[in-house]
Amino acid sequence: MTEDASFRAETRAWLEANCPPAMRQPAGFDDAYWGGRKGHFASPEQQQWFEAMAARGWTVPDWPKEYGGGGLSPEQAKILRQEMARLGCRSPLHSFGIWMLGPALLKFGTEEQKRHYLPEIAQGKIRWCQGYSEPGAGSDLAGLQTRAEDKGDHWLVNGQKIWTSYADKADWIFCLVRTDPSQKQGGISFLLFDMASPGVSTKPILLISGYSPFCETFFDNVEVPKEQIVGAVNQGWTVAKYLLGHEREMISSMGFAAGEPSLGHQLAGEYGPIEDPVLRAEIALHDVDALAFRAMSEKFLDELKHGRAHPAQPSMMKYAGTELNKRRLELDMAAGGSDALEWESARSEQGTRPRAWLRSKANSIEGGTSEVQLGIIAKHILNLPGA
Amino acid sequence: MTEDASFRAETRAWLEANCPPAMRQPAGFDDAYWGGRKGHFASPEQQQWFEAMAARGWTVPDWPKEYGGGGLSPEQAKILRQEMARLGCRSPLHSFGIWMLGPALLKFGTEEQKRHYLPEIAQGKIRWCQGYSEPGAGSDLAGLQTRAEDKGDHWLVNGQKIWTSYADKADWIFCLVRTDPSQKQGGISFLLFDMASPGVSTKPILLISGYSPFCETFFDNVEVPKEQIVGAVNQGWTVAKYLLGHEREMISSMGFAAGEPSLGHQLAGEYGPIEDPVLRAEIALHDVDALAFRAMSEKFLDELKHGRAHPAQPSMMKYAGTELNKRRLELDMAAGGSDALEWESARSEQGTRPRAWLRSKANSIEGGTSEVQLGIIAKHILNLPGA
Amino acid sequence: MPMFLTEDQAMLKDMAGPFLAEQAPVKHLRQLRDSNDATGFSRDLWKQFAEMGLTGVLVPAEDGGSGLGHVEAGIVLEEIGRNLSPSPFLSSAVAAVTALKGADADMRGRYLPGIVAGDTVAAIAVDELRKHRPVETALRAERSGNGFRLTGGKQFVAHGHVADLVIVAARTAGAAGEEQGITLFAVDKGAAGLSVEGVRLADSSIAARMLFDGVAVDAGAVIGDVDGGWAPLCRMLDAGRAGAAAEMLGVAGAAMDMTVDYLKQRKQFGRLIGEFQALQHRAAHLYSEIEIARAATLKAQQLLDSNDAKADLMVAVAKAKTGRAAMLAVQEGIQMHGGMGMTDEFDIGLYMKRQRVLEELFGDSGFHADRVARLNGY
Amino acid sequence: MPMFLTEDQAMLKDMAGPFLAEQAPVKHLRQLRDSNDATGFSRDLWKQFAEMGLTGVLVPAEDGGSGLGHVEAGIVLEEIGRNLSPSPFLSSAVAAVTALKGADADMRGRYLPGIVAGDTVAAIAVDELRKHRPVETALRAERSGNGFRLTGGKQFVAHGHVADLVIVAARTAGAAGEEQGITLFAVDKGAAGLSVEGVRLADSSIAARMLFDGVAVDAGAVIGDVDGGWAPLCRMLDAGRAGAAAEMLGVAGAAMDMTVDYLKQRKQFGRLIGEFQALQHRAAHLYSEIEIARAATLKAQQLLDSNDAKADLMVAVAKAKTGRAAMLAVQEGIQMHGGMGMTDEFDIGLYMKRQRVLEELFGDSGFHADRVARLNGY
Repeated sequence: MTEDASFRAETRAWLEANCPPAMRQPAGFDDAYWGGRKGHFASPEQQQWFEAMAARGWTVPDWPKEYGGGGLSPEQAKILRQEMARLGCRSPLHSFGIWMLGPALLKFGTEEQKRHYLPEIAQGKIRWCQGYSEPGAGSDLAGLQTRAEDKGDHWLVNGQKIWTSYADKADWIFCLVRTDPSQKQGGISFLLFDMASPGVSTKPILLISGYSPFCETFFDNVEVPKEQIVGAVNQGWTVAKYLLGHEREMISSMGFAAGEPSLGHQLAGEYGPIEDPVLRAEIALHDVDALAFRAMSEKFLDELKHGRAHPAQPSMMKYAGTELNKRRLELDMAAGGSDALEWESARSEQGTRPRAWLRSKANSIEGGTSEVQLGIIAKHILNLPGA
Repeated sequence: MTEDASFRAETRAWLEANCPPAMRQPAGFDDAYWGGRKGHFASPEQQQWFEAMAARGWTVPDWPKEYGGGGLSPEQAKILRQEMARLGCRSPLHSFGIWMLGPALLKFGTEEQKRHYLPEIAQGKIRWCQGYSEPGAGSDLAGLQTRAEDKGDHWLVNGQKIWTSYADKADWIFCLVRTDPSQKQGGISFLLFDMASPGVSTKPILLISGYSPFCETFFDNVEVPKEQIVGAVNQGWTVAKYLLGHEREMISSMGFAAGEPSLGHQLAGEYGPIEDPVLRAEIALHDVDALAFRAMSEKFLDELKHGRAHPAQPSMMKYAGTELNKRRLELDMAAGGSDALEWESARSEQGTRPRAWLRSKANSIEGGTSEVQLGIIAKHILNLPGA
Repeated sequence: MPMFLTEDQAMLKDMAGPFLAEQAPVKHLRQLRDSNDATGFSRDLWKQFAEMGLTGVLVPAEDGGSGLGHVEAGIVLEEIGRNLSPSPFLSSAVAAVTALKGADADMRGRYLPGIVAGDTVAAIAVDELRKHRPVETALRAERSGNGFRLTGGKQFVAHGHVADLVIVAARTAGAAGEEQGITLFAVDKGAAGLSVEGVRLADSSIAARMLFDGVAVDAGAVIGDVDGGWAPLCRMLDAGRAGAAAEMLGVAGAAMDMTVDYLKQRKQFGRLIGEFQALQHRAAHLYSEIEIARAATLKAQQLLDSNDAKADLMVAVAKAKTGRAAMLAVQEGIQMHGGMGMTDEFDIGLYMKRQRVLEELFGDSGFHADRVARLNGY
Repeated sequence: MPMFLTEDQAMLKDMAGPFLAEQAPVKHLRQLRDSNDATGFSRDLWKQFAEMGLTGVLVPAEDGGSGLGHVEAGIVLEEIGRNLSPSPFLSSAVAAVTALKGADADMRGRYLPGIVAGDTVAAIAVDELRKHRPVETALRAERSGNGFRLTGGKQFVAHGHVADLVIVAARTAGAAGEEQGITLFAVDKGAAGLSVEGVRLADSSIAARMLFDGVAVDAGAVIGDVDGGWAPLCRMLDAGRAGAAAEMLGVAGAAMDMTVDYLKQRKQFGRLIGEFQALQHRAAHLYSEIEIARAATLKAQQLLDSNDAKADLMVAVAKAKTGRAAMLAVQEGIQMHGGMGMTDEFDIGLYMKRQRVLEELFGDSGFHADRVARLNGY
């Protein structure tokens, strides 16, 4: 047996022994365990599963062991993913620390920062949120206004963030701040600080879906220790760009390859044959695009893995994938007809369907609007002038 | 009987007596009589019909009698159009002189010019062509390069035009030339001259449809008498803008309100039921748009007639109508399948269908591209900044 | 008939617009929603409709109304759409009135005065499944004594939870899928055996699911002819469809206006976003689509008012075209508002929700595109 | 199998690309067209295909070919599409070879060497009406002595006017609309009772209309089983469809490239038109669509090569998606070229014409979208 094959066999056996059956059922995004000081487990099985995985460092299987990771090779990490997928294992820990801050620290953090922050993330002790967008600067991060003044022994942070996901539930924030108002991108730094610091307050934003996953976050003379900066002063843009690229890759690689690509197949299972001929045709044309996009996702991941993807290709994936998903949910609403309009009934599970439809409208805004992605493609792939 | 009612009765009787039955059949654009020095009649009936109409000034029914027109009131002209439509009478004379130059002369010409040129147009004696576009200036007339130098007793014209419709068949040209290179729109004048002048040459442009309705037209030291200018020197832009607006109105009011708006109805008549379900759905969605656009055409004409149309509304009509027509012909090709691909066979009447399809691609380019129209709407109707 | 508003119609618009903008602007909808109002609209407002003569817009003068037409009803509905004003106007004053106009004098006398007075709320119960397919009507109405007993279910009955009167399409003969054998009934509130569940929809309006468990009605409850209900049902639905198109025009117009305004205010990358050509072209395209939808809707209303044989085709065109245009308006609206459009604080999301409900009401764009195909013989 | 080209495949691309760009660029098509060439392609070029081993790309090694797969055939076809190179490669080396591969040794020996050598041109005769509906095959093949007599018509037979061999789908049992009862025949050039009319199409290629007036073939002309031709017919068509998708990818890619180049050169209103954001966004969208089509086509080819049960679904996806993407590419190409794009002098119009023919070949996007729906159970 090759080394990989024996790793696969061991992993499979371990997962079968340690992943409780309840953790092999699909879960919604919000059903997950998010860790943190205020984290709580929805069930004993969730706790058992999290603790078993965390003990092996498998919440972050490919991070180095010295930072609390599993220390797996890329090939082993892939095998673990495959085996988890085979059993339908849920992710043991949802975390912006894992998805976003961790990769940035691994690349730009000091040794001290890595040893301090990464294990906390791996063990789900600290829940992080991201402070990028500001009321005046959505797609345009270069225009951000939140100030961090150098006060000798600390930074003094004043300003306001928006779209901070779960800021009201997070323990710490990684945050872009302006440290030099005379520059644009050049004057931005990447700070880390505790949300419990005096002067930090949050206010959830009610969305059209009726949910409030985001907050406005206010900083009023927040003092941040000098060393809590990632990368050099005024070099936060580099960190942020890396992270945005990583996020785009993550969104494009996670979000769209999974699930049943044929909406018509799913709907026919739920409702039976699609009788309206025009709706059926539109669903068929959608399904052509969705099945083609699934092939694209596969191709993109293969290219990414082999270092063959164009650096701007994640923009294309993000653009196409989010626009497709919006269209899918429009058709899903059309197929659901008046049943799908119910907002509060038990029958509709409190309007899961229309809320998901409304939620999808943010797909093409968050993480860089479709317009921004198209501009990136025009500039970096097509090399169009002045793009 | 009211005056209008008696005019209608007389007109109907006269048309029935004077319009030969052969001239009551639909004709293609190119089957028409275009007049001019080289003009020839395709049939005795065509000649008879033209001469009968021309004798009454009814080639241009609403032009004043002193300029060779019919002198009809707007209401009478409308009655004439209605009665001609009722009988299916063909237009007796196709002419850019009638459609384009005439209205400009009526508005901007001197009395002498009107008396000289308009009756020639009305009688089909002179066939005109339009010299606007240049190789470097398609949508951007302000950039035009053809020079007319003031040589005291004449203008000396040098340069090149493109997209001159039927320049090889025309007798005279109305032409935009640059009389002041130091200005942009301000330095343009509107000249008239004989295509038989020494130094004028034309070269037909072969189009993707296989037809050559347009020419490149070259001016090599062409001498044009000083008085053959419409409007003041350097004020040709005003004339041209008026004419372009008029052209857009004409295109939007003529081109799209007529005919069978339901493509599906037409196709079902030709081929029987549309069996491919996706094609049928796309045709149905097209027909929704086409029938809605027919209502829009009617509304636009009513508003135009009553001075209620927004001055930029022709841009909207031009944009929507041409894009719709392109879509229609794509669907027409799809419905025609491999039959519609035949290019030269007698069966396909030498490829009428695919040639019309390819011809339609120019709809959204000529007379101001769709992009130009959208820009006009954004600027003049939506008042968007910097548009 | 010229394709623009007559002077009288323009006056009606000048009255209805400010009235709704003042009495029932978006804030009014928010209040009803946030207080979880169980009616879903303001009965006071409905009374004001009556005082202004709007409730009777389609009611003939001899029945106490103003005897106007669908163009006029559409003017009111467009303003309702523009302001997202919750109101039973569409179901009561347009759809139900259209059905009742074809009834005998007895029934007209029973119901129309109440609607005109703003006392009666009427609802339309046609759909039985999640999609609008009136020809599939299956709710049974069986002869019983002097009358009928109704058995079956209805859903998506706007205002059905508070309606004093429900116009019900039922099957007295034939089978689902057949036009023949449908009968329209007027069923009063609180009839024995009728259970009604009000359901809050995405746009905060309330529609009912209704269960008819052998509901007894007498012969006088029949509108028109027994088994011959298809034609009056179609007339009622077409009135509702043209009305929904008009309301969607208001939704689309308001969504476009607030979006274009936003483009003129919001800066990004140091420029007003309205300066970006890609957005300009999309906004211009949207304008064009809405204008065309407006023309189609006006044409449909005019043809309804002149009892033209082609009215059904044009109503289908208007509902489908306006549905698509309004969908584009709210989608582009949300996207161009960026993150702010996703917040409940901004109004654009409320327009998207309302549009989705109107799109579904009386058949969606796909349903009507299919009708356009059928009516054109393919 | 990773979703990118292997080293060998990349080498093939590096060979086929320059070969076609040099030997059969767009100018070559123009020469054939302007000289009104009656063959429609260059037989010399076809010989060169053979010398480079391309004609036998799908022919098993034991039959003298290179035994490669649909990915490799697609590489060649994409370059054919990119250069608009007229060639019988798709019909002969892809579709016909796929059919013949399933035949007995006798027939393989009779035809495959000629194709591999570049001597034999093979054509596919399936369509009988203006739209592709293979299940509607009605051309009759009636038993007659030791063989069959074929009676009926075929159209849209690419290269049929010069083909040495025609693969014909005929009905030996059942009725049009049934899968069962179809049989594939290999019919030689010049068979008695076969009349062939070459028809010049919009893209200057030539396809044949064929009339079979009791054409006699012997039993050895049957490919596979009598009445069991549906499966091999589908295999042949799917090979052709995946091939057409690959060719369309080349058409789309070249159309996009020349358009993007034009955007970088052409000035209007004092700026390069490629600076206009509305055009940038449309070009970026087009890029995205073509990339996705490319992935779908590669996936379909890989599934065909691995005999995957889902290959038919993915082939339908690839044909539909690439058809739409390529249609967008040529439409945007013409529009962005402005007036120049309308002239015969510019190449973009030739791409639009070729795309229209490829779109129709072996079923258009609508046909394949419908197949996707059926294969997904709705």
